[in-house]
Amino acid sequence: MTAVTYLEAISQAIREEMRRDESVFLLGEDVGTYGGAFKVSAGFLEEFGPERVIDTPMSETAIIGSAVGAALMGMRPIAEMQYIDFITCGFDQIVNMACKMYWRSGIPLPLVIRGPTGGGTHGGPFHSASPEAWFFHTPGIKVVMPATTYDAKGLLKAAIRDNNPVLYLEHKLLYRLPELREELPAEDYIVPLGKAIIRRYGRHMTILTYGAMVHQCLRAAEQLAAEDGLAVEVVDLRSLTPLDRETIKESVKRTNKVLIVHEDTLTGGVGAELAALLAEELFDYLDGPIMRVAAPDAPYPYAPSLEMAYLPGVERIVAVARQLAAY
Amino acid sequence: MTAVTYLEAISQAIREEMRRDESVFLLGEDVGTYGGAFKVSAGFLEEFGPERVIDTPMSETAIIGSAVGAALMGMRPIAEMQYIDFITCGFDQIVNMACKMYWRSGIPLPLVIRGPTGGGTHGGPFHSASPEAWFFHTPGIKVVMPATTYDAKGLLKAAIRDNNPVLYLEHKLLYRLPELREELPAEDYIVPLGKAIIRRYGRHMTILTYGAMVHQCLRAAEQLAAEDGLAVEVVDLRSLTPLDRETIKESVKRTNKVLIVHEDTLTGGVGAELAALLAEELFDYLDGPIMRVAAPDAPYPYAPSLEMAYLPGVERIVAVARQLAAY
Amino acid sequence: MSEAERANLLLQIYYYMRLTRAMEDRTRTLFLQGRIVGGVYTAQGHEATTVGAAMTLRDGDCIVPQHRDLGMHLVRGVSPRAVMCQWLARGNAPTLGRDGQLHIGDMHHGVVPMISMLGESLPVACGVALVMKMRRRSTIVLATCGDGATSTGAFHEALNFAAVQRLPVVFVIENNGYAYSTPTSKQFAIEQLSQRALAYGMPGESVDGNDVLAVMEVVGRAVDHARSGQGPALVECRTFRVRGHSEADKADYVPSALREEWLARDPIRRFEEYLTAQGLLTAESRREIESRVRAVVDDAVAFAEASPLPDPATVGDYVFAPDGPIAIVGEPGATDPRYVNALDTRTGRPFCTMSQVEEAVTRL
Amino acid sequence: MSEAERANLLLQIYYYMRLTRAMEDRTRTLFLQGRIVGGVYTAQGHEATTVGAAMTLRDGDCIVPQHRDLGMHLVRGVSPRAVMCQWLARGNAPTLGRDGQLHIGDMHHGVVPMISMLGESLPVACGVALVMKMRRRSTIVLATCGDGATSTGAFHEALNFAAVQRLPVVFVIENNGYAYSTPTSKQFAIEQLSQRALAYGMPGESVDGNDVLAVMEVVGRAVDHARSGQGPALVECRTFRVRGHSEADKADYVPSALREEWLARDPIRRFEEYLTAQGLLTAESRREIESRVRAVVDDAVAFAEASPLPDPATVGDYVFAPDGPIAIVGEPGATDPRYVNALDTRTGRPFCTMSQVEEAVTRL
Ligand SMILES: Cc1ncc(C[n+]2csc(CCOP(=O)(O)OP(=O)(O)O)c2C)c(N)n1
Ligand SMILES: Cc1ncc(C[n+]2csc(CCOP(=O)(O)OP(=O)(O)O)c2C)c(N)n1
Ligand SMILES: [Mg+2]
Ligand SMILES: [Mg+2]
Repeated sequence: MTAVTYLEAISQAIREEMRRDESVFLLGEDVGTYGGAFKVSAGFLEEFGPERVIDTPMSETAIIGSAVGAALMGMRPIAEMQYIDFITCGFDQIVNMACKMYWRSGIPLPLVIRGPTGGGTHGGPFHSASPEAWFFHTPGIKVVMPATTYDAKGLLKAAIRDNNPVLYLEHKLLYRLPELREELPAEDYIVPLGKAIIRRYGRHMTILTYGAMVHQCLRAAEQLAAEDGLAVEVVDLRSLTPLDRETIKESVKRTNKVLIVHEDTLTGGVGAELAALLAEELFDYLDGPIMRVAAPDAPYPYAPSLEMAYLPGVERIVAVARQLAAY
Repeated sequence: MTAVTYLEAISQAIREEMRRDESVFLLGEDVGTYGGAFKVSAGFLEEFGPERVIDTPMSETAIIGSAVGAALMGMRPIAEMQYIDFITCGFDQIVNMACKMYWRSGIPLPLVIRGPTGGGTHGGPFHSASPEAWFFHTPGIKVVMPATTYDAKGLLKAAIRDNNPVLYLEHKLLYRLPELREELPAEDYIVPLGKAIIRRYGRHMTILTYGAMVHQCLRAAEQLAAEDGLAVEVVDLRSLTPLDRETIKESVKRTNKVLIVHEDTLTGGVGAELAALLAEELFDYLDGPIMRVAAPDAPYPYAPSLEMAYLPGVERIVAVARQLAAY
Repeated sequence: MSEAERANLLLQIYYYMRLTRAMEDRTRTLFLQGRIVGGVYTAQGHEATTVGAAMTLRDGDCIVPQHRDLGMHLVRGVSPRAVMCQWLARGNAPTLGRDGQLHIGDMHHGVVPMISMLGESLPVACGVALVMKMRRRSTIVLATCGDGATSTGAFHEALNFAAVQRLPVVFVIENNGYAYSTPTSKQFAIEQLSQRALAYGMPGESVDGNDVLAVMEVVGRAVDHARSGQGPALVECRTFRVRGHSEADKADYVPSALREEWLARDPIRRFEEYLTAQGLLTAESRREIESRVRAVVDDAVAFAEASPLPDPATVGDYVFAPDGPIAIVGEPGATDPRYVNALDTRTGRPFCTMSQVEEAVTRL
Repeated sequence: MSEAERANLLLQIYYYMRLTRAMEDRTRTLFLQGRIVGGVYTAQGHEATTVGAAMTLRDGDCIVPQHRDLGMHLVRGVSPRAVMCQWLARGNAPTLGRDGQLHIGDMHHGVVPMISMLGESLPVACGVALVMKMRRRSTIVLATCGDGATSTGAFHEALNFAAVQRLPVVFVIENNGYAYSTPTSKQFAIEQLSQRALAYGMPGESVDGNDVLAVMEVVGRAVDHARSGQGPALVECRTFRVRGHSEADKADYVPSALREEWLARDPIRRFEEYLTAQGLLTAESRREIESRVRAVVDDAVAFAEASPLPDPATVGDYVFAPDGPIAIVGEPGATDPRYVNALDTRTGRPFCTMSQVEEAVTRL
């Protein structure tokens, strides 16, 4: 068995689910002949034919709307956004049509919307989106964001098998990262939605994070251990909705200090809710302010020099963690 | 001079700005002949003619997009969403076209998007939206939400004169509320964007709120004063972006306890950011957990019995405030 | 079809048109009495279009109706009781009081629930049709929208996608002259909305939407086209909204001569005259139908009024569907209760938009 | 126009076509050298369409270009230096390094900055045209999109709104056979995209997009129509994307015979042959133009490479525009520096997309 990339894990998850279940199919721009802008579905058209791997016109509303219609019929469509940024062109279908369907009608909507998220790839303001906060705030859709190759596959399989709309956000910076190559189990597995994982244990503080930032935080934790003797716990949320409040709270009860890190912009981001949750429910356990590291409240910039300054990095995480530790 | 309603204040603001400045114009569905679904622009067509009061087809993307184009030309368009719920159909124009324009190009975009927001009017899941959190999280757009008749006029005038996209959220429950009738100054005035106001002073706790909930909170504060002898301070944020962090922090420094109330759903709402801000910057001042009262994480329901249970009301606010006071 | 069968069919059509009108008249009364809160949309004058279009369908077909399509719901077997429970926001309404109006559906009976964002149902119709095509069915989807909704981006994306994929879907535009207060002259710059078909490469026809037999013929042709695997078709039914946009709208922006003109073309009266002239409708059969209609409406209202209000304690519930297997709708065994989409898992009971539970009262 | 004027004009067109090609060739080299990061879109084969369409415009007109419209930018006076600063993401680029590619604009020179969401510029074009109509100007807007973008809801809403409002806007579709890897057969089910005009009640024509004079004639006709106050018009320019979608795309999904066929119709070579046959282009004038083109491109690249990178300390800046008066663009005095939109308030300097600052080098 060979170690595969994060991207291959995604590809495997879809392929295996399509083999396992005839109700699973894929639609989106350039997913067929081309195999997807990032080649996630390379070879799928040949294997599954044009009815299960559908090249659509450039019509995000039609893509998501058709997926909703198919899900109403009991199929399990996977709608690809070529870049997740374009999800804004199908926004109404998600927040008004899909998110409220089961609640209103009792008809389940087993539907996955997925696409490449995040920055670090010089994509500029329209190809680097972290759209999770909009949907995290919208009841009726699950939101997941894998940080590892194992999770990429397991969470996607769980998303496909879920009976609700799931927004599956894959981080394009991780797609082919050599360090993320992993040997995956030969047997079928899922990573359940709604379960965080502690990537590193420590008693001095908890870092709550998700997506590509998990790796920055782990690096920061190592540096803090080596240089400051700090034992930093790193919690990878994996799912934003449902949010694993238990794991979060248990960790903070042990460490009593919290740093929240995300790539998305600060104000009104997912980190705000994490802080609010803890400031409300764990007030007595907190031995210091709840700190956040996130992108500034500005659109995502193109020039590499700006991009570097925009993205939270190890240096900033370490600096803020030191402040918090010293509190 | 007679006391006018919240709705009339909105109407006055637009009319006066259109008289004052030929670059101001209004477009949207049924704003002309009909005078708007809620009659905000009744009589405007007669006064300003069809080129400045434009009845559009049912095309939210074209409405907002055209407003962007006109703003690029230096006009000050006001785009009406018939109900703010339909803003989801023009979402991309706002978050990608409008919000990033000045930042990318240096071209200012003096543009107001406004519409009836909120619940309590039996509008059901598609006519009761509180969409502020999506835009609060999106850099490049200001977001305001008046709670009083005076502010409705003053904030709208400030929004129209602002050189940026402004989302002006009028609460339709307040439109014709007799208690909100107010005599307005004869002279021109604005309420500056980004300034909160303390509606009621008190030293035992701060309630942070905005929109129609201001009135629920004031009623709760009165009850808490009468029944519990508690002096509750009520801060009406008025603007969400820019957020008046100063006023918020000064109040909390004095009261040391915070309750946040909004009509929008809880998770990832504006209240989360308020809590996060305080948990980070005012940790030492807090004498108790930061509590939140908001709608449950579910879509907005239609049946009056459900609607009553869904909306935060005086009873719940009082109950939570008592818990907090007793902490 | 034999003479007798034809006579029967025509009377059935007449019954549904009358039932639709009567249900809406009663709904209006309930609204005026303050017993329905929120917006009430009715469709006096649309009955030939809604009933006629729906009469062209078969078992397994699916409708994707909009806010004025009560006639379609009724023809396709949606229960008048369910409709009245919905209007009165009862706890046993199809949406359990979560949503209002005709925002109801049930896939096992081929009805897709609409949302208020008009136009947005059309891409969903494509998805349903896509599955029919994948599963090699000979069923079709009938999706409607108003003249107003043709201006939405969703309309365009749906019609284009349906054409490219040759989906079995018929798009029916109910052009009733206005979108709220906005006349068609402020909505589009073409004569007939069926011309939109030219932009997609599908057949398009316009028809007098107040002539039920003409509607059946033209929509029927489009349905045959779609059913035969040749892809989508577009039909514009030209009718008129003779009342306000909602029951709260006096609609004084509509020139009264125009309204009068269309009132004179009332589709039910026209069909009555036709049936009478053909000797198919007698004073007696008319009385009989009227009393049946009244019984159904009375029953529906009584049932709804006796129904419980939603339980406020459930206000945070039903946001997510439970785990478990999902059936492909329309396949054998799809209503086996082990499937999460076989029964309404919110209540554990069958989906309640359909009339078989009350067959005796409501079916012909 | 005199013979000499005509000859001059034709050589000017030729110059712009060559300049466009040469700028893109150089851009590709920079990309291959790793000096441009992110996606690079070029438009070999589009030059007759982009240059020809833009040549029909006058002062005060406005373009709303998309990602392959470098030719339009250049004809309308956008500076090659600005373009190269943009590609190289310099701190003095029109977007100050915030955005890449041709996402640049300057309203005082009639260029609306695009975003990546294709189709979404078209409603914006309507807004610009609306202002021209309100201000009783005889100027027009030329807005473009690809075949792919015609499938977006924004396309539909914009064309319909323009038609209803009779806006002075010309929509040019650059049908280059593909949207990324998706051939037109998977995008729409009609023969010619100009048929879309029938759905809106505006004139529509298709033209050979590789024949610059034909493009000028047909787009010119549409521009005249719009300028005369008769409302919008649609033109489909039929061309081909002979390279990949981006420079990172090998495009092996394009049948090579098809690509060869279109390569043989290269618009620049065709125009060269025409000019040569007409005796307007000699070996000498061609050399002269080539050296001018090369000088401009060299200058632009040198200028850009010598330009500073954006200052990382500014990463949170420029999210909101400052207070102050705003001028209506195109009115007398609109560039008075007291207006917030007269100068680029991010830098306090004039907007930097336009070439007057470097006239000597770049203008004919
Ligand atoms: C996307 C969207 N925008 C705005 C509205 C508000 N609205 C409700 S009904 C209506 C007019 C609908 O006109 P039409 O489609 O012709 O249907 P009709 O009511 O005439 O049957 C409008 C603008 C809406 N429902 N959906
Ligand atoms: C709304 C939207 N969806 C998806 C994309 C991703 N995308 C970038 S270019 C492209 C194809 C564009 O095709 P076309 O409009 O024909 O322009 P061309 O590149 O052929 O000139 C796609 C799908 C996008 N830019 N915008
Ligand atoms: Mg209508
Ligand atoms: Mg193309």
